[in-house]
Amino acid sequence: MFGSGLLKGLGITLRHALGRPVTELYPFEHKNPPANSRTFIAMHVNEEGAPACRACNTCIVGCPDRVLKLVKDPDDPKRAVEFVVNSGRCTYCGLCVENCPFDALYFTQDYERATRDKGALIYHLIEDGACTHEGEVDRP
Amino acid sequence: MSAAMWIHALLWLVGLLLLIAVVTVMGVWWERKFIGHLQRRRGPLHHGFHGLLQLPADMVKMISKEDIVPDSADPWLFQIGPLMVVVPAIAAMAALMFAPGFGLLDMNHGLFYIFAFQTLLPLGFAVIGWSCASKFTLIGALRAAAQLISYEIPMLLAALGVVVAAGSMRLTDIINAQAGVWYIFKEPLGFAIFGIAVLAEMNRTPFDLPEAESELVAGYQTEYSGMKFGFVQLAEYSVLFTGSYLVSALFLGGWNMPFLPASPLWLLLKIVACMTMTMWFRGTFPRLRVDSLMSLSWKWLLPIALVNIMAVAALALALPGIY
Amino acid sequence: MVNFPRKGVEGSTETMLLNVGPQHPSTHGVLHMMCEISGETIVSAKPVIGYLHRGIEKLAESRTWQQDIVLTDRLDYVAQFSNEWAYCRAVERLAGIEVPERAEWLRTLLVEMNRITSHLIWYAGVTMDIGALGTPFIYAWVARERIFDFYEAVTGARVMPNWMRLGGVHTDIDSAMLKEMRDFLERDFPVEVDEYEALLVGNEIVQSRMKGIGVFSAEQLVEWGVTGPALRASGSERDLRKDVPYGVYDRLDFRVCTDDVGDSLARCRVRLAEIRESARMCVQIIDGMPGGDVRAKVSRALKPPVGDVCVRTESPRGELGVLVASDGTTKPLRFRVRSPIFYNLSAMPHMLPNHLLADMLVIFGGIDTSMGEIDR
Amino acid sequence: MTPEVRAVLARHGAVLDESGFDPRADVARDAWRACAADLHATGARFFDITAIDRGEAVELVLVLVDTPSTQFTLRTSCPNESLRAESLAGVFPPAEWGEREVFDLFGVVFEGNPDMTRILQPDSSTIHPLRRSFELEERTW
Amino acid sequence: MGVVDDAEQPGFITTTLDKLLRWGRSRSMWPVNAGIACCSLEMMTTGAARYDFDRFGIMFRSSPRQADVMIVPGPITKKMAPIVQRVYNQMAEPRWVIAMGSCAISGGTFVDSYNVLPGAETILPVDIYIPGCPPRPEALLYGCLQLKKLISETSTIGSSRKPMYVPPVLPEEWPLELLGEYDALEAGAVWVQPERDSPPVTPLGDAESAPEDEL
Repeated sequence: MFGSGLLKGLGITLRHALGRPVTELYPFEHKNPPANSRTFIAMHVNEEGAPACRACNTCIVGCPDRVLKLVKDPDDPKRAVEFVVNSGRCTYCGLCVENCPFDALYFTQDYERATRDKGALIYHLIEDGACTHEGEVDRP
Repeated sequence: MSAAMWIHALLWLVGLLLLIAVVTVMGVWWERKFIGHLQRRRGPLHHGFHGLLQLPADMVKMISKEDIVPDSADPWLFQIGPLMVVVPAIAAMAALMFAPGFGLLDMNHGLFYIFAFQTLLPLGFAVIGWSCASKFTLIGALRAAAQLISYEIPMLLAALGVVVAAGSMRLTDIINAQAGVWYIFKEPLGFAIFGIAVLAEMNRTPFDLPEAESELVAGYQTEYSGMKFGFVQLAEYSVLFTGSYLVSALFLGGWNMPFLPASPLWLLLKIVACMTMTMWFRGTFPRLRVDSLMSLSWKWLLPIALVNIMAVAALALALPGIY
Repeated sequence: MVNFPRKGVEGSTETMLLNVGPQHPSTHGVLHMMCEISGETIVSAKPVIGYLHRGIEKLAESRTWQQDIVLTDRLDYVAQFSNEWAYCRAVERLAGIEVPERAEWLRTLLVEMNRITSHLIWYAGVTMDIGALGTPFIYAWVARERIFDFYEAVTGARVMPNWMRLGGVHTDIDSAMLKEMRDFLERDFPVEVDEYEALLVGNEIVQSRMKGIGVFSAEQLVEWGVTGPALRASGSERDLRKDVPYGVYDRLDFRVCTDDVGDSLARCRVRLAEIRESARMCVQIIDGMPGGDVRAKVSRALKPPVGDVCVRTESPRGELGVLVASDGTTKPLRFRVRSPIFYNLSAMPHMLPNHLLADMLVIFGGIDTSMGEIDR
Repeated sequence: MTPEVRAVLARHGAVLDESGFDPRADVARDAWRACAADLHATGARFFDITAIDRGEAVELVLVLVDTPSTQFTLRTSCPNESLRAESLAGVFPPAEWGEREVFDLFGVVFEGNPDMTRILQPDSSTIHPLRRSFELEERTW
Repeated sequence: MGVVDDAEQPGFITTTLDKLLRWGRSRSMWPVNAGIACCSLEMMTTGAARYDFDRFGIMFRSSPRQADVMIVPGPITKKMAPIVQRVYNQMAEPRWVIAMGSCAISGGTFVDSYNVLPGAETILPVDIYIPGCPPRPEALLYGCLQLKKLISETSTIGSSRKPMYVPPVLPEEWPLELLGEYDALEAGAVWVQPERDSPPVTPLGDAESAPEDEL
């Protein structure tokens, strides 16, 4: 019959209208992404509180977009004074975390980092020798 | 005109304008909410209780938007365009009767008056489309004009069937004549044709070619920003309200309900049901193509509408008591 | 386009140049179609591309072989796994790298699931074009979200997985996740696909809009360089998974979905059938998945031997060819992507004349463009 | 490779080399269009036309599919000083866009192509990026 | 008390009107439906059922005239720059720009390419930057909520608004067709860089941090 397809379509949409919506109320129900989800990177801290990075440049060379920047300690080539990641240009491919021989880098579960000025997207994971914690997140 | 008539008319005018404002605000909210749930999502939710404050926010924002007049547009027609659509839509509501004797003016040619103003709409759309001087609005306007004109004739003929049955064009007579059996059961064919034709008059899916999102960006309203866009939406929802009123008054028995005392509440329920039906169609059906739209009207609806009138007239003559 | 404006099709009205511009709700990205229309019928159409030309092929020449995989995701950003696999297969064949068994099975699984999500985006695009206000689009997205959660749990990112490596894959999938996805694909997903079919192919209005529109024979399409589901809808059996079996396709039993009518509705039926076929294949792959490691030892400073190779893969949109040339250094000499939609789109000026404006979107939806791969 | 393709290549004096992954045939530049037309006559399906910059010359590569499971490449090279070649647009319709892209990115002009303009870059662009002479400058650290 | 005393001490009516306008504008942000590349996928996903945009009154409008927010989801190439600029100029005035994804923020992985502009900031005054490649739908929603906060904090009195029309600011080596002030296309005119009267007002950041080095 001519209208059977149309009526079936209406039936489907009505069944969904009366069914339960699948919306997740994001800002009020905050769900963390799965464990190995590639979001923003951060630096581990080894047992005596110093950053776990050994300034071996593997991640700097391995990064396809040259997004990481490392400043070595002049007198101790095994220690990094400054480690900068420009997450405004990073493509979150995860090669740095994968290539690091000392597993110093890891992925935080945090993705709420929209900002009003571009400068805030340059994160100094190591600042003059010490690990900086990730910025706190202001809920809207 | 006596003073009482003036006051009555003025009060009803303010009442009608308020009615349109409420219809538009609640209509847009209910449409976004209903189509949201149709699509398994929640629709406006966080601003006000279940999004009720969403529409006032849209209104405030639209009022304060910049009013752009493109250089290549014809300034005068561009400004008048939305008015030429809103004025007929609102004027057509003057003849609506919500209860026996409860209405602005119970004209004995009420139906004729409503259809007279509905025929002005294609002119308004054509003016909007032509004055914006953009290709998309031009195509949208010509489509709107062609569609409205070609679907008016089946609508009139189907309504003629009802007028023949009720014997008068006064809305209260038509509705009172349906106290026993509604005309939907006496003239099912007429109801089908009238429903399809009114759907096309209101530019609702599956006939919403004038504002075809996918082909013509936004159809004839492409160039409108801010309050002009608000006006066009106001006109769209008042035409939707008038269309739903006509379907519920002519075929669904207006304010009388079987086994229950007659009251304007039933009329309101039927109007809301008809509007929800159009939203249900809008959420489900795709859009017709232009030539199949035209062929549906001229080759299918028109002949069947003529057959319907002949049948109704013949039945009215043959067995006088049936209507 | 040369002597414009010309007389209309029947010589009645002058033609009008309508720019279905780069920013348009239904051009699936930044495609600019210059149509010359007379009234509503299209006299001639000329696609203008290049609005998303990021120069990926030049960028790939300044990165090592391993780092280029990040770029391949961004080629056809809707069918990411098949781009990665095409590139990996080309370089592995050039460098003679042996891929472990389980990696081949995992790759085939993720590419077939990617075919489902890619066809669901095509489905959303087509229903939006014919005006269904996005209801089928949003239903398709519910199933797609379910598969995207699986991608994120396995590869770490939803849209840009960067999961394949030269010589295998980055992470393994544990059996619990596989089991859960198998149940979804075997039980709930076919029910959803029946719904999609009812909303699109079953609907009379859609049939009136698509039946008999854009009918092209297989020979014509081959002549114009069209490949993939658009060609299979005209009766041709060309499917690289059967012609040049790679991965584990020779160990799976699946049929090539074809249709012999060749109009736009047939193209829709073929793609919906391919969604079902891919779901069935995924279930077979998960059942037959062997154990073993997932990645062969390949040094990051890989230096393939001098020479070049062109490898063809079946992407959801057609035959995706990757030509990789190496001059013995750690950086590729040439990385050429033969995009199936680039040549499908080149057939549009032959397909569109004397159809209506509304038909343009229906025919256009038939070849399912995604601009990332056309502009590279 | 099917025997007819082999015969056509032999007739046009193409140097056949089957040692690589796929058989490749090098043909002189002036026999490029005639050989392609004959190959088209034998039923070989057009797959892709592209170019590789070998430093002193740009090598044109035409990838054709003779049987569904096998493919072969027809190659010719244009020295840097005269980047010209005959267009295959008449023989293979999709080649028109392929050649426009090779012109856009390499600068090889194809005579006989109906619309020899840039396809990917804006028309106002003056560079041919995929040539080795064009260096990408690294803008940031 | 009057409606507009002067910009410094706005009267009672002006402040409440200002609060009402800010409330209205922040509650109904209509983005223009302009998908450029992979980030437009995540923009569509945010519009779909699971992370519904419509909950916050964010509804996609296909015509730039009726839109307030322009989300730039992808890299802006040389050929696309005049189109994006034109769409921005066609939008009605209280309008904002969200740079979504690394490509729109800074050119992302294609920043060295010969055909990609280093970020949407070169041709548009950007308000909110959403990092990610592509950012998750929740991150886009979080960015939109940040924009909502920005709008409700931006006073509509006084001249803190951005310039009406943003003249093209591209270096000469990318000659582009010059488009008219709004959208009349003057074919053939080659673009000559006019002096910018004033650099676009840097967006209201909480910390006016100077960008350390070339980004």
